[in-house]
Amino acid sequence: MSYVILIIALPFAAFVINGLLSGKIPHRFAGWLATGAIGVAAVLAWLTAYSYFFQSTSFEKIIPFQITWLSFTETLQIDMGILLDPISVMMLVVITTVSLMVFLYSLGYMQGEKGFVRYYAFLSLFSFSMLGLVVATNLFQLYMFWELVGVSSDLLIGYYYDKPEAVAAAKKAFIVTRFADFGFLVGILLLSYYTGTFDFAAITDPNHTAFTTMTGSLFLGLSVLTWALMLIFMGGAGKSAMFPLHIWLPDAMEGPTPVSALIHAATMVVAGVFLVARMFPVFSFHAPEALDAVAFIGVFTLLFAAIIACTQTDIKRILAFSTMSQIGYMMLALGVSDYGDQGLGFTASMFHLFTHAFFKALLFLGAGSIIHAIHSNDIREMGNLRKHQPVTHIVFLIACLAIAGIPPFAGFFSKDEILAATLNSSPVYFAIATFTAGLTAFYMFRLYFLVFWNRETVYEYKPHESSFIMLVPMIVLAVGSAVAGFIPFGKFVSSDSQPLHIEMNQTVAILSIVVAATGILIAWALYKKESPLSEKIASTLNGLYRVALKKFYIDELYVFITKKIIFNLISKPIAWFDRHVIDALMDFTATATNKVSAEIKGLQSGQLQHYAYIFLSGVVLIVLIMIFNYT
Amino acid sequence: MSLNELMIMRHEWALVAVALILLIAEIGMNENRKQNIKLFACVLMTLVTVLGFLPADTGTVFGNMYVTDPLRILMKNILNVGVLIIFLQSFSWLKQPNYQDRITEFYLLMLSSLIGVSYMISSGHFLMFYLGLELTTIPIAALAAYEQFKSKSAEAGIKLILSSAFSSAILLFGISILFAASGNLYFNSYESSDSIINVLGFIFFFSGLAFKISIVPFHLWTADVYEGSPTSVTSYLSVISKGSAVFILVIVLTTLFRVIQPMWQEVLYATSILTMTIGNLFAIRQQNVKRFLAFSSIAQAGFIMLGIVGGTALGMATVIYFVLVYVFSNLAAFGVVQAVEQASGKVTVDDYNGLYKTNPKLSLVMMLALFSLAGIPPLAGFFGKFFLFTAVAESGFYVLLGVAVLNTVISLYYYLLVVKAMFINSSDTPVTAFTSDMAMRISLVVCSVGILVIGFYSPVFAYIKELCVGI
Amino acid sequence: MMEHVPISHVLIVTSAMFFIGVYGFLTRRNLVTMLIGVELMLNAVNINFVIFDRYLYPDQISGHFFALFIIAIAAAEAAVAIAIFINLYRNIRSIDVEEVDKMKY
Amino acid sequence: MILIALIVIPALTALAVMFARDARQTKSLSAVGMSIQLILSFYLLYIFLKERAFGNTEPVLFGKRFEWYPGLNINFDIGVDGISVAMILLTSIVIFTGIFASWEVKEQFREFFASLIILATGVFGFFISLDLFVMFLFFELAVIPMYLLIGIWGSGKKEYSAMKLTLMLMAGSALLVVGILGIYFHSDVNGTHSFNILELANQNFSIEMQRIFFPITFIGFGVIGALFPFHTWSPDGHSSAPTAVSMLHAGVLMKLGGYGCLKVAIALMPEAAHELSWIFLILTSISVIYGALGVIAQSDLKYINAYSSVSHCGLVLFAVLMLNETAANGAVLQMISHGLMTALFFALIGMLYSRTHTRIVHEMGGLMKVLPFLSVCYVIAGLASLGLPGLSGFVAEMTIFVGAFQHPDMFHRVITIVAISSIVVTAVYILRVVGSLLMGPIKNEAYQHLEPAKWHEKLATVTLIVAIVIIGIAPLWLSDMIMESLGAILD
Repeated sequence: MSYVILIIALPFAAFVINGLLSGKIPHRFAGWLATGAIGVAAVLAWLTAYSYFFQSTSFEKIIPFQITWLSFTETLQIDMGILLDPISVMMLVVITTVSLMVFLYSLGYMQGEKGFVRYYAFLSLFSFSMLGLVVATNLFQLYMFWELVGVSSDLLIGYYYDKPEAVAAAKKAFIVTRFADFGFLVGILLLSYYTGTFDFAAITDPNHTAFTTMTGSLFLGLSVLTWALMLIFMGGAGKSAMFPLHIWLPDAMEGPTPVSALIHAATMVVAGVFLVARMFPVFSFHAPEALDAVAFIGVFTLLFAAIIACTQTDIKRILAFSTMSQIGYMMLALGVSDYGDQGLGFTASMFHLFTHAFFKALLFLGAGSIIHAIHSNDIREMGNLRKHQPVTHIVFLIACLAIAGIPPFAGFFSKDEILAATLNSSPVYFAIATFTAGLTAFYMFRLYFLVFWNRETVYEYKPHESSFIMLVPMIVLAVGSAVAGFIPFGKFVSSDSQPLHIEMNQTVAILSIVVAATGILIAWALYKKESPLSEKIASTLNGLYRVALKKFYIDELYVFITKKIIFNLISKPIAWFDRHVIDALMDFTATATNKVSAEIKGLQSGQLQHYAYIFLSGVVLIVLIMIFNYT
Repeated sequence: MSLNELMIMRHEWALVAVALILLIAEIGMNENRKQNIKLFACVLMTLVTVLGFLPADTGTVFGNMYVTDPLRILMKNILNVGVLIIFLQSFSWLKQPNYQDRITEFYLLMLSSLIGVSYMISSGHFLMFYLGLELTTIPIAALAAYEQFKSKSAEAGIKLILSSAFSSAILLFGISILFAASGNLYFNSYESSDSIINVLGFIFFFSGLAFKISIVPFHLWTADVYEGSPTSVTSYLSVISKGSAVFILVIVLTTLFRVIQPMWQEVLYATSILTMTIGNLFAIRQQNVKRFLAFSSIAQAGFIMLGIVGGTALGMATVIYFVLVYVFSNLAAFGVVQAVEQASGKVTVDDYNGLYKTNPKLSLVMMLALFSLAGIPPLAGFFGKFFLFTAVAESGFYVLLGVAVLNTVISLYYYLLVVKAMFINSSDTPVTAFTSDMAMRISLVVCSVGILVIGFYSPVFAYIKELCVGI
Repeated sequence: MMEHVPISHVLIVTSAMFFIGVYGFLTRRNLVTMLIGVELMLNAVNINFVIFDRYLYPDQISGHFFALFIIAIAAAEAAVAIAIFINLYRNIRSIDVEEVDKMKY
Repeated sequence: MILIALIVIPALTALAVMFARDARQTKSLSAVGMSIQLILSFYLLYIFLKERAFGNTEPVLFGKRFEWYPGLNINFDIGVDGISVAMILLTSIVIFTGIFASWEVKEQFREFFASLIILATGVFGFFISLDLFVMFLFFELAVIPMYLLIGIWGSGKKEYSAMKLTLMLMAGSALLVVGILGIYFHSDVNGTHSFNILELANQNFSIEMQRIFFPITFIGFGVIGALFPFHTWSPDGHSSAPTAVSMLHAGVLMKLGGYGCLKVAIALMPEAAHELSWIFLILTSISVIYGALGVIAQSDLKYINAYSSVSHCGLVLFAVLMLNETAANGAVLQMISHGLMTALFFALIGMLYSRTHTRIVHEMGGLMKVLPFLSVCYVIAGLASLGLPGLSGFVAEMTIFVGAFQHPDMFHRVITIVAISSIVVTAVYILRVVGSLLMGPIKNEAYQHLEPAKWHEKLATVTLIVAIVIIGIAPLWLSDMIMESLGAILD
């Protein structure tokens, strides 16, 4: 299976070529080069998946390639390698496929942009990093690609670098995730300190002896291992935009829309989920508290984001919050999951990750198609677009149905499994998750109706259907969104790599369909036609509405902390302190010397007799000292 | 007196001969050709210097009153070279019409003083020492007042002659006490003891000598005299007379007063700290370059003390090595000062602003000299200073070492001020570009080569160290 | 006759002389008087040398010699000093030591 | 022989430059000299690795001894281990690029290039010497030209900065004198004292002696390594210095501190290092955090980079004090990595300044549009600085953090976490600068017509970037080369 390395190498090669020759090669060539590279990678990824899942009987961890990249000590070393196991193979497929779609789509979407080559270079870099991340054989390799993913996504968010909002968004995204990664890194170090290795093979082995030590020593009531895992999860939460590290995601929508589809829907944001899944055995066996934390954060975020999504008016931001919410589901599923036979949550989470990638990417691409057509993000400026963009309309509807959880679309199956898994573990979480399913349906269809139905708006540009090259990927993804749910996922992906048989929980399924339908109906009632009802509801819930509209003022809180506290109360004082205390102290030694020098100048009075007097005093003084000392 | 004895005293004889020849030449020479006497003097001095380096017997003359050995010969040779350089540097100064008819006077007085220095170095008896000392000082006092139309010159002369008279009175008082203590004034058979009377005598004696080296608190005359005297005389004072006094102090301390070593160590410890610090503190705020160099040379004296404090052979070797380096460095600095003064009459640090733009070579020499004085590698001063520190550390005086290294930082500050003036500052009225005479250039080249080479050429130090093993 | 005078008496005299000389040097404003102060100090030393020779080491004469040399050198010194005084006087029309302070600090 | 050549070539170049006819000749002489030096350094690397590959496990290779002052047992001892080779490479790259970065120096060009190369000579000498005396000699030789370089060709309050920098560094070297002599006189090698660090390494100095001289030596080297609170020369000095000098100073000279701390202070006095490391660890972690936080409030590009250097160099000393091989390896890697990227930074700042005539961040903006090449380079430097994988900074920082965190003592691990938190702050300030400097709309209309990067500027920046990327992508050879030498030092 050594061709797997090509999956990773090809996008990298595309990045290097496009990056170095940016400005010297024609746009079309660069675009097709990158697309071709990722296309081949996608084919190889599917091949890999085929041979991994269908040609071998057991899903062992395979390492077809590994080199030592940097060695810290005898045992602690960073390897660069490729680890194939069910989740990584699944991720390979998801990433390459969605990437390919986005690459294709971008050929149309980004046509004529000045930085076209740069765009494809960054996009290739991103794909490379993301692929490297999922096949990492050890925690540190994962961390490295994790960082690369962060940076490349940032470069893409800040693609329109002359737009201050885009720059600010990139900055914010980087800093927030960086902060999370700080936790991640400390977590890695803690873990490696005890286990003496970064290797997944060792640290995901529940029988590793170090874990006994780590669970044994407590810190603030939790075991060291729990701390380590929570810190690692902090990194995951940052990338996956879990509350309270989510604030960068809505802003990140400043990037080009295909970028959002790739990064902020299908791939990067689920890296956190992937990370927890990767470390799942340790979580499950040795740190249930950490897993509880994952579940709690997941469930909180899914509700929180969904509420905000209901109030937003920017099409991409709505999708961003919906992404947060959906990732919350995945986290929740992981958090409530057990290992082995009881590992429904794990499988559900991965399944949802898989399906979500399709329909969310589709939603974003659809949004992109709309934005491309009308040059605006604001849903209040849209309406009745189904007439202008029939294809987009259809695929968007499919995606909406999928995310709302309407059978037979993909989202239904995966979400249903999640709900079932949650029910097994915590009724409260189940209730929240189910309610949010309804909320999801509501806000998605609010979006859908506002954009494609509702009133006819006067458009500055005549909306038109997107070009063929943009439609193809959307259609492909729509097909995926429609049918992906029928994959017997438990057979392939499970917490212990043993096939897991999953029975559909009828009660849960019906409940979720009912809830989703209710949500859709409410949206239909409110937004199908232009009606004052929604305004009224908003004003009745004035307080909550405003708070939700302002995203619960979390952004303001961050600004307060960074600007007011860190900048004004720490940095500025430090800068001042450095100049006026430390430096002044150094300068003081110089000025003091000068001062003393000026003070004692009277000694050299020019008076001969004065000199002689001092001379004599010197003699007498020495004599006195001698007499005093030696008698 | 046998020929052998004559050869033993060859430095002194040669100098006396030169002085006499010059005197005769002065009498016999045509008024219009007086200028040639400078060249003549330099040639003779060169001969004397070369003669000094020739191998010759060592031994004692005058019943142990006069002693010579390789170390002393080396010291004399170093000082001879120094004087030769001073002679070369004084050419343009002596060209001035005011001094037209007094040129020989300058040489005669300076040679007399040098003869005194030689005798002082070779003295084996307190009387010889005293005679040498006075012979060193008195002509120089006259020379300090050489510029008869400048009141500053007269002031310098007065301050020098009276201070030195005062200090030699105290020194003599010390010698008389020492005489009372032992009844013997020969260096080689002097029996020292740690009796109080002996210590008392030592302190008086030491302060008289310290006056010559400009050790704080006996240094106050230094700056005034350096500033007022003609630059050549200042060079002489700062290098030759200081160097010789240092040398004799080394000899006296390590031989005569070995018994009371703990006591004089204490004295030197304290005074060297005082000297370095006070010298530096005063040097910081000087505007007049000569005065500035005066305080710098006081600080240097403090550094020299470092080598003596330990009382070890290594320490003595480092002191002599340092003096050698110091001769070249300081004379280079004074040479530049002299050249600038003669060309433009400017003597303040501010006047040096922008000197590099107009006179790059001169500025480079000055920078070399100052960096060497500051102890910056790879110049000789670095080695000199580092070895002094080595000597201090050898004796375990780490606190003293700490004070000393901090003082090098302060000293670097003011040396850099001058460098800054020359290289960085700009001036509306810089010293105009000029060409010094050949003699000055030769002297500066010699000094620069000395500064650059002595450090790298380690046999110099090895030789000195070997000579110092005895003491 | 000398034998009846104990050495301490003589030493008291010479010490007194020495310090009177010092006092003179330190306080008199006239340069010439200051020079006289120095001479007084030197003379004290001279007497010291002679006395030590006579009382402590009667078998040698180095003290006497020393005294002789000091007298000679003192004369030379005085000559040079006075020459410089005259030079100063020509320049500033004064031989007051307190006016000899053009160079300071 | 090659080692001798490493100091002779720059010395000769400096000399030749002084006699150059015109600016053109000056520059080409310097460039040729430093190119030879660069090639020589790579050749050194090659033969070093070859020797090692053939199983030569001597701690120091190509050692040569020339007796110098036999009376004091001072010898011109030279030789290199992996660390020195790495540092020599760094130095030759930085000086090579420094020459090209200062291509536009018009005023007193001969003196400028000569001083610059003399400075480099000092640095090369420092890295190859095995004798403390010689090492110290070269150390001071490297420091002093700085005064003139900043004082004459600098900008802003250059005289003040130059004086402050020189005096503080010299005060540090003054402490070194005490330290070196203390070590010397407490050593006993076959009955004599020794300056040779290889011989000294086998000495068992008493703990009392170490307690006194370890702090002195460490602080002595620490001053030039920007140890808090002795770092204040750095912001002023760097901001006033001309481009190439900042490059060389921050890039190489500050590394003398870390190198010295490791190879002299710690290697020779390990017991005291163990005992007293906590004090210095606190100081260095203050450097790391405080420097980084200090940057945020700065608005002058050079100040920003200077404080960031304080932070990064603080990390070097921090790692050195962890006293284990991994962390020390990280320290050396960090020296190299920081050397390269800070040189790149300063080069770029100089290039930007020569066009915009300001270094205040908020007065610029949107430069990416008009100066794409330089801006991209700046972004790469920034990414290296904040530790992006694939660039050298990541390798270095991670090695440090992993190494430091392996320390068995709880205190050390906690303080490591404190140091790690600097990566967040670093990200903040780097992005802040990149954001407002390069991104966004163009603030000043006059910047619409800035001159694009010239060939020599491109050469300088590309050389540095290539080095950064190579280390970032394939660090193993370097890390192994350093690691092999560390065993002998930290044993």
